[in-house]
Amino acid sequence: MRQRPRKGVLIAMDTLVMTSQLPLYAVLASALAPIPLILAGRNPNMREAVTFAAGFLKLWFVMKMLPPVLEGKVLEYTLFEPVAGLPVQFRVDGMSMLFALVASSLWILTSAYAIGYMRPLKEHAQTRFYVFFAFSLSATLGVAFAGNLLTLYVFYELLSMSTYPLVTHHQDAEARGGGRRYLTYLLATSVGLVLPAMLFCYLKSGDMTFAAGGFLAGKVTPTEALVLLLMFVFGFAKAGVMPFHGWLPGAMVAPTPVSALLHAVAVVKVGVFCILRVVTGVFGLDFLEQLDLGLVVSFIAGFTVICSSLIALSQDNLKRRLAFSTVGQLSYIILGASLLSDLAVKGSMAHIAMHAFGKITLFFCAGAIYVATKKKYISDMVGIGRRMPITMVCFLIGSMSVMGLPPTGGLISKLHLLLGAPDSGRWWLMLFYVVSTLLNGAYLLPIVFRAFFKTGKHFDAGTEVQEAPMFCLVPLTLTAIGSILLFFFPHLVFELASLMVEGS
Amino acid sequence: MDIVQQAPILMILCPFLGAFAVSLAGLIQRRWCYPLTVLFTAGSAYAGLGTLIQVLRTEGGVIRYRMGGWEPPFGIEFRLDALNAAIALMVVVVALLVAIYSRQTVASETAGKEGHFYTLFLLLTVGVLGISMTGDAFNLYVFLEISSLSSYALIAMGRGRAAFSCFNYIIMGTIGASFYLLGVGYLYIKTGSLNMTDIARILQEHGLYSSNSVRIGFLFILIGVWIKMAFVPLHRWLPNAYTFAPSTTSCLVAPLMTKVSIYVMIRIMFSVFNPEFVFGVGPRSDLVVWLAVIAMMVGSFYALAKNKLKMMLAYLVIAEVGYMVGGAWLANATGLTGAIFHILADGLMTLALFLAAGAIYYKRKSYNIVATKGLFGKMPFTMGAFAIAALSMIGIPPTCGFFSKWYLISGGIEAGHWGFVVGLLTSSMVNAVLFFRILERAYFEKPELPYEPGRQGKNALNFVERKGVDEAPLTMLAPLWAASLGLVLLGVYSGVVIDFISRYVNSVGFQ
Amino acid sequence: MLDLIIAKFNYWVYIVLMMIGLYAMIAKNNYIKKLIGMTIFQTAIMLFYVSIGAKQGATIPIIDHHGDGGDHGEAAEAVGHAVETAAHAAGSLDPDAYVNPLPHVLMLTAIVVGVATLGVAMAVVQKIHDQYGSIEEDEVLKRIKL
Amino acid sequence: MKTIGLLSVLFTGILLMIAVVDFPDWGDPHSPANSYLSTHYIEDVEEETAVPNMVTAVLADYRAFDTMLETSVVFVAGIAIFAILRSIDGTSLAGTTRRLQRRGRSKKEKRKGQGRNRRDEMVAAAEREAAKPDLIVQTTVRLLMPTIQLFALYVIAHGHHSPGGGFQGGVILAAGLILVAMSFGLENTLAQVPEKLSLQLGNLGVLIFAGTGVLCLLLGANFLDYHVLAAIYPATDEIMARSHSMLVVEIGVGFTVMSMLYLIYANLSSHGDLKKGL
Repeated sequence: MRQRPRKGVLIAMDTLVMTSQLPLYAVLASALAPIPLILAGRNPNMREAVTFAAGFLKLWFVMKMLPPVLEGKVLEYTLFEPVAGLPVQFRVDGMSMLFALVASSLWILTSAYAIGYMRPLKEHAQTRFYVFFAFSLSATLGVAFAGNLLTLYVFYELLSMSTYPLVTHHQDAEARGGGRRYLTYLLATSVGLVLPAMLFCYLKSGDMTFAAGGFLAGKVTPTEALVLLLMFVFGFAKAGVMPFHGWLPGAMVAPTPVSALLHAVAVVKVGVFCILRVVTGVFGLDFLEQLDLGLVVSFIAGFTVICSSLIALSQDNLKRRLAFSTVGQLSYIILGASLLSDLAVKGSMAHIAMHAFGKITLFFCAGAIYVATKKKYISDMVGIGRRMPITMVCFLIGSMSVMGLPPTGGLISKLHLLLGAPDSGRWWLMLFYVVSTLLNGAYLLPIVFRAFFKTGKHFDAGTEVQEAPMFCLVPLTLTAIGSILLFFFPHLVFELASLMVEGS
Repeated sequence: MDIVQQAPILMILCPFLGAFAVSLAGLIQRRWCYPLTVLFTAGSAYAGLGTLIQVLRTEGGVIRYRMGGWEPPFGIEFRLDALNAAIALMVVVVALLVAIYSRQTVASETAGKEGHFYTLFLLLTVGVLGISMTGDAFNLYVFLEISSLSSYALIAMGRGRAAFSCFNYIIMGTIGASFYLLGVGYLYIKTGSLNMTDIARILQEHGLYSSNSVRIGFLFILIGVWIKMAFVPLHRWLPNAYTFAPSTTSCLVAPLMTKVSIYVMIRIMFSVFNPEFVFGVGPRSDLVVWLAVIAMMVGSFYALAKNKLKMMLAYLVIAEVGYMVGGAWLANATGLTGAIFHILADGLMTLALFLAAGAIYYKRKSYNIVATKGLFGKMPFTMGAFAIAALSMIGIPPTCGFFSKWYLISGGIEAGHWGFVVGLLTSSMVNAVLFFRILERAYFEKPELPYEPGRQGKNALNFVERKGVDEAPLTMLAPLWAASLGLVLLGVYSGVVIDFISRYVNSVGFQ
Repeated sequence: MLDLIIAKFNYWVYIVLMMIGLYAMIAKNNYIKKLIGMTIFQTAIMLFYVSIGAKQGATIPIIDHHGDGGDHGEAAEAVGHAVETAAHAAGSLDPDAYVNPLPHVLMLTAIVVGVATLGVAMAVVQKIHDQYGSIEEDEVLKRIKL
Repeated sequence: MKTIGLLSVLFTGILLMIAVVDFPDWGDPHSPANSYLSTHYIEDVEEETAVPNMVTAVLADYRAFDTMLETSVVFVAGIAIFAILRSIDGTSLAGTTRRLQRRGRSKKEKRKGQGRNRRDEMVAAAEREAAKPDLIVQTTVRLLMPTIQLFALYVIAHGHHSPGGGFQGGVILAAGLILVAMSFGLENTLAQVPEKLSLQLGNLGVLIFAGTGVLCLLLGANFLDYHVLAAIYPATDEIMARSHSMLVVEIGVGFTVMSMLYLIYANLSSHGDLKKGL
C-alpha cells in the first residue's frame, strides 16, 4: 500500500498530481451565476439565457479537465486551509470526473426542461428557483471534486441547505411538511453521525485526504472500523439507505425539474458518491476485505433494495413510485461497493451515470405528463400513450435502463454489478439483484403497457396526440437517447471508473 | 508621536475621548451624536487593525504598552498577545457595526436621550476593550466596572420589565465583580503584585500553588467571572436583562459582555496560573465540563420554550457560554483553541442574530416569534442574513460556527469526555430545530402581527402594514450583512485565525 | 487557635461583614435592603484591602519632612534635605515606617465604583417603584405576573 | 431564597475562613503585599515624582490610568442615572406614576382609597410646609458655603503634601452644592448651577485628565507619561513636571466628581424631573 503524502510539498513531487484552477472555475461557474440571475430577474428570457450560459460554461470547464484526467493525472486545487494540514481542497480524479460530467451535462438539459415546466404552470418566484438551482449544482460539483473528507462534508451540507428552498418551492403546507422532513433527516444524520465519525477518523489518523488504499487502513480496531463504517453509511442519508430514506418521497413535493435533477441525480447520487468515496478512499477496499466488513453493508443495502421495490409497487403517485425506485437503485450502488471487488465497484460507479440518465428520463416524463394533463396518479394515466406517444416511448426507454435491459446503458452497469457478486466470492448476493430487477419490471412496465394498450377514463381511443411543450419534450428525448447511446459507447464511463479502481 | 507604537492606546482613547465629545455634542445638537459615534468607533477599529498587525510582526508576538512610562509591576501596562489582540479587534469591530446600525433604533427607542445613549455606548466599548487589553489585574476590575455600569444604564433605558431585570443584573453583577476583586486581593496578599505576568512569575518562583489562599483566590475569581458570563447555575439574571434592553443595547451587550468574561477566565486560568495548577489542584475539571454540558442543555431547551425572539437568543447565549467554558476546561490544547476561536465566532454570530432581531423589531414592532411570519417576503435581506447566522449557530460549513465546533468536538474526543461531545451535538440539533422553526414561519406563512395585550387601546402603536417588500433601512442592513458575511469569511479563513490563536495556546504549555 | 483569631482579627471582621452583606443581597426581599447589603459587602472588601496595607508602628504614607508641614521656607527645606540625605545614606527611606500606599489607592477606586453602582441602582429602584408601585421583590413579581 | 442565600453565604464564609489561615498576620510589615511593590513606592516616590504624599503619587502617576477610568466611572454614573430616570417624552416618570395612581384610585380603589386620600393630603401638607424657606438654615448655609468651598480647594491643591486630592475635594464641593440644594430648594440651586453647566464641567474634568495624557502622547511619550510636559511648564525639570501634572489632573478629577455627584443628587432626589428635591 502506498503511503499517502500529507503535505503540499510532497504532493508536488508526485508527478500524477498537478495543480489546476479548473475545478474552481467549474464550481464557480454556477456559484456566481446567481448575481446575473438576480440582476436579470425581471426579464425571464435573459434570466434563462444566463442559466444556459452558466451551464455551458460549467460543462466546458469540466470537459477541459477530461483529457488530463484520462491520462491518469489528478488535478488539485486548494481553496483554503481552515484546519492546519487539513485544507478544503479539490482533487479531480476519474470518479469525480464521471460524476461531474453527468451532473453538469444534465444540468443543461434540466434547465431547458425547467423552462418548459415552470412557464406553462406559471410557477411563482422563478428567479429564486434558478438561483438556488445554480447553487446546488455548485455544491454537487464541490462534492464531486472533494479531495478530502472535510471538503466533502462542507459541500454536502451546502447542498442540503441550497436545495431546501427548491424542495419547498411551493411554500404550501405540503411543501412545509416535506421540507421539514428533508432537513430533519439530512441534518440530523450529517451532524449527528458523519461529523463525529469524521472527527474521530481525523484524530485517529491525522489525515483526511482520500487515498487509494484508504487513509484509515490499519489505524483503527475492527470494532471501531465497523462503527465508523455504519456511521458513514447511515450518516450520508442522501443515499437513502433504509431506515433513513424517509426524506426522499417527502421531497417529491418539489417541482419536477427539481425532483428530476436533484432527486434522481444530484442529491441522491451525492449520497452514494460519498459512500463510495468513504469505502474506497477512507477505508480502502483491501482494509474492509481484511476486516470482512463488506457483508454488513451488503445486508443493509440488500434489504433496502428489496424493501423499496416492494413499497414502490404499492405507490399510485407516479413521482413517489419513482422516488422509491430511486431508493432501491441507490442501494444497488452501495451493494455493489460493499462487494469490495474491482468489478463491482466499477459497476457501481458506472451505475451512477447509467441510472442518472435513465431515472432523469422517467422524472422528465412524469413532469411532462403533469404539465400536459395535470395528472399525478398512475391510475389516471391509463391510455395516456395515445395522447403523449413520444413521452411514453421515452418512459419505456428509461424504464428499460433502470431495469437493465438492452439496448440501454443500465444493462452494462448492472452486468458488472451482477458479476461482481461471484467475483467477491459471495455469489448468493446476486439474488438481491435478480429479485429486484424483477420487481423493477413489475412496477415500471405496467405503466407503459397500460398507457399504450388500455383505455382509461381520461384517455380513450379518440384521444388526439398532444405532447408537452417543446422545452419539456426535447430534453426528455435527449436523455432517453443518451441512455441508449451509453449502451453502445460506455467506454468513457468505464475508463473513468477503472481509473479509480486500478489506482489501488 | 509614533503612531504605530501608540496604536494600543489610541484604540481605547478613540472611544474614550469620543464619549465625552458625544456627550458635549449631545448638549448642543443631538443629531451630531450618531456620526460622531461612528467616527470614533471607526477610528478605534482602525487602530485595532494596526495593533493586530503590530502583534503579528513583533518577535514573540507580545506587545506591551506602559502607561505613564512606568515599568510594569509599578505602573499599569497593556499586554497584547495572540489571545487578546484578536479579541480586542473583534470588540471594536462589533462596536463599529452596532454604531452604524444604531441610527434608527436609538432614535426611535430612546428618543431625546441620544447624547446619553451614545456616551454610555462608547464607554461600554471602552470598558470591554480595556478588559481585553489590560495586563493589570486591578485595572481589569476598573474596566469591568465601567462596562458593567454603562451596561446597567443601557439596559435600564429599555421599556417594560427592563428596570426590574436590570436590578437583578446589578445585584448579580456587583457580586461577580466583587468576587473578582476579592480574588485579586488574595493574589495580592500572597504575591504583593497586581500585574498578571508578574503574579504568574511570583507564583512560579515562590511555589505558591499549594497555598490555600491562592487556590481560594483563584476560585473566587472564577466564580466572579462565571457570574459575569452567566454560566449555569449563575445564569438567571441574563435572559431578562438582555430581552428587555433597547435593541441597540442588546446588540452591543450580548456579543461582548459574556465573551469578554470568558476571555478573562482563560487569561486567569492560563496566563496567571497554569494548566498544571488549574487542572491539578483547582476544582475538578470534569465537574466544570459537566456544568458546561448542563449549560448547553439548559440554554438550548429553554430557548426552545420561549416565544420571544430576543429571549430565545438570550438563552442561546447561555448555551454558547457552556461551549466555551467546556472547551477551556477540557484540559487540552484543541479544546482551548476551539474555545478561543468560538469567542470570536460567537461574538459575530450573536451580533448578527441580535442585529437581525433588532431590524425585525424596528419594522414589525414586536419580538414575538409570530411576528417573523412571512418575513422572507417582507424583509428578504434581513432574513437572508439571519439565515446565514442561524446556519452558523447550527454549525453548517463553511460558516465559522462549524469550525469552532470542529475543534471543540475534537477536544472532547481527545479528552475522552463523551458527555461533552454528545451535549454539543445535541445542542446543535436543538439549535437547528429552533432556527428552523423561525425560518419555516418566515418562509411559509403569511405575514401577520401577534396579538399582544399591551398593544390595545391607547398604548397601541400606529402600525400600518405596508404591501410588498418592507425592508429595514440600509444603515441597519449593511452592518447585518457585514456580520453575516464575516461569519462566512471567518469560517473560510479560520485556518489563518487558528494559526494565530495557536501561538497563544502553544505558549500555555499543556502536557 | 486563639492566636489565630487575635493575630488575624482584621480578616475575621471583614468575613463577618461580608457575609452579612452577601446574605442581605441574596435573601432580602426589599430592594433598598438589598442595596444596603451591597454597600456592606463592598465596604467589607475595602476593609480587607486597606487592612492588608497596615503595618504595626507605621505612619500614614506621606513622607514626613519633620514638621515643616508643607511650609517651603528655605530653612525648613534645608533641614528637610539634611534629614533626607541622612536617610539616603542609611539606605534610603525606611519602608517599615510608612504603611503601604497601594491598597489605599486601589480602594479609593473601589469606593468610587461603589458610589457609582449604588447611585445607578437607586435610580433603577426609583424606576421600578414608578412602574410597579413597590420596592418589595415579591410584590413586584406579583405585578409582573398580572 | 432565604435558604439559598444562607447556604451560599455559609459556603463562601467557609472558603474565606480556610483562606485566612495562611494569611500573614495583621500589620506584618514583611508580608509580601507590604514588601514588594510598596517598598518601591515608599523608597523612590519622592525621587521619581517629587510628591511626598505617596497615595497621591501612586494615584495620579503610577496608576494614573486607573484613576482616569475611575473618574469616568463617576461620569458614567451621572449620565446613567440621568438616562434611567429621565423619561423619554420629556415628562418625568414621577408624573406618570402620579397620574396612574390618580386614575387607579378614581376607578378601582374607590373603597379602600379613602385612607390613602387622607394620607396623601397629609403628605401634601407636609410637603407644603417643608417647601417654606427656613431662615435659620438658609443663613447658616450662606455663612458656611464660602468656608466649605475654600476648604475643598485646599484639599484639592494640597493633595501633594497632605491627605487630599481631587476626589476628596470634589466630594466636598459637591456636598456644598447639595447643602444649598437642600436648604434653598433644588430649583433655585439649578437656576444658579444649571444641569447643562454641570454636565459640561463633568466632561471638562475628564477631558482635562485625558487631555494631559494626550498631550504627553503628542509630545512623543507614552500616554500619561508626564515627564515630557517639562517642555510646556516654565522652568521645570522632568521630575517636577510630574508633580505639576498631578495637580492638573487632580483639578480635572475635582471638576468631574463635584459636578457628577451634584447631578446624581439632583436627579435622584427629584425622580429625574429636576423640579423638587428633598
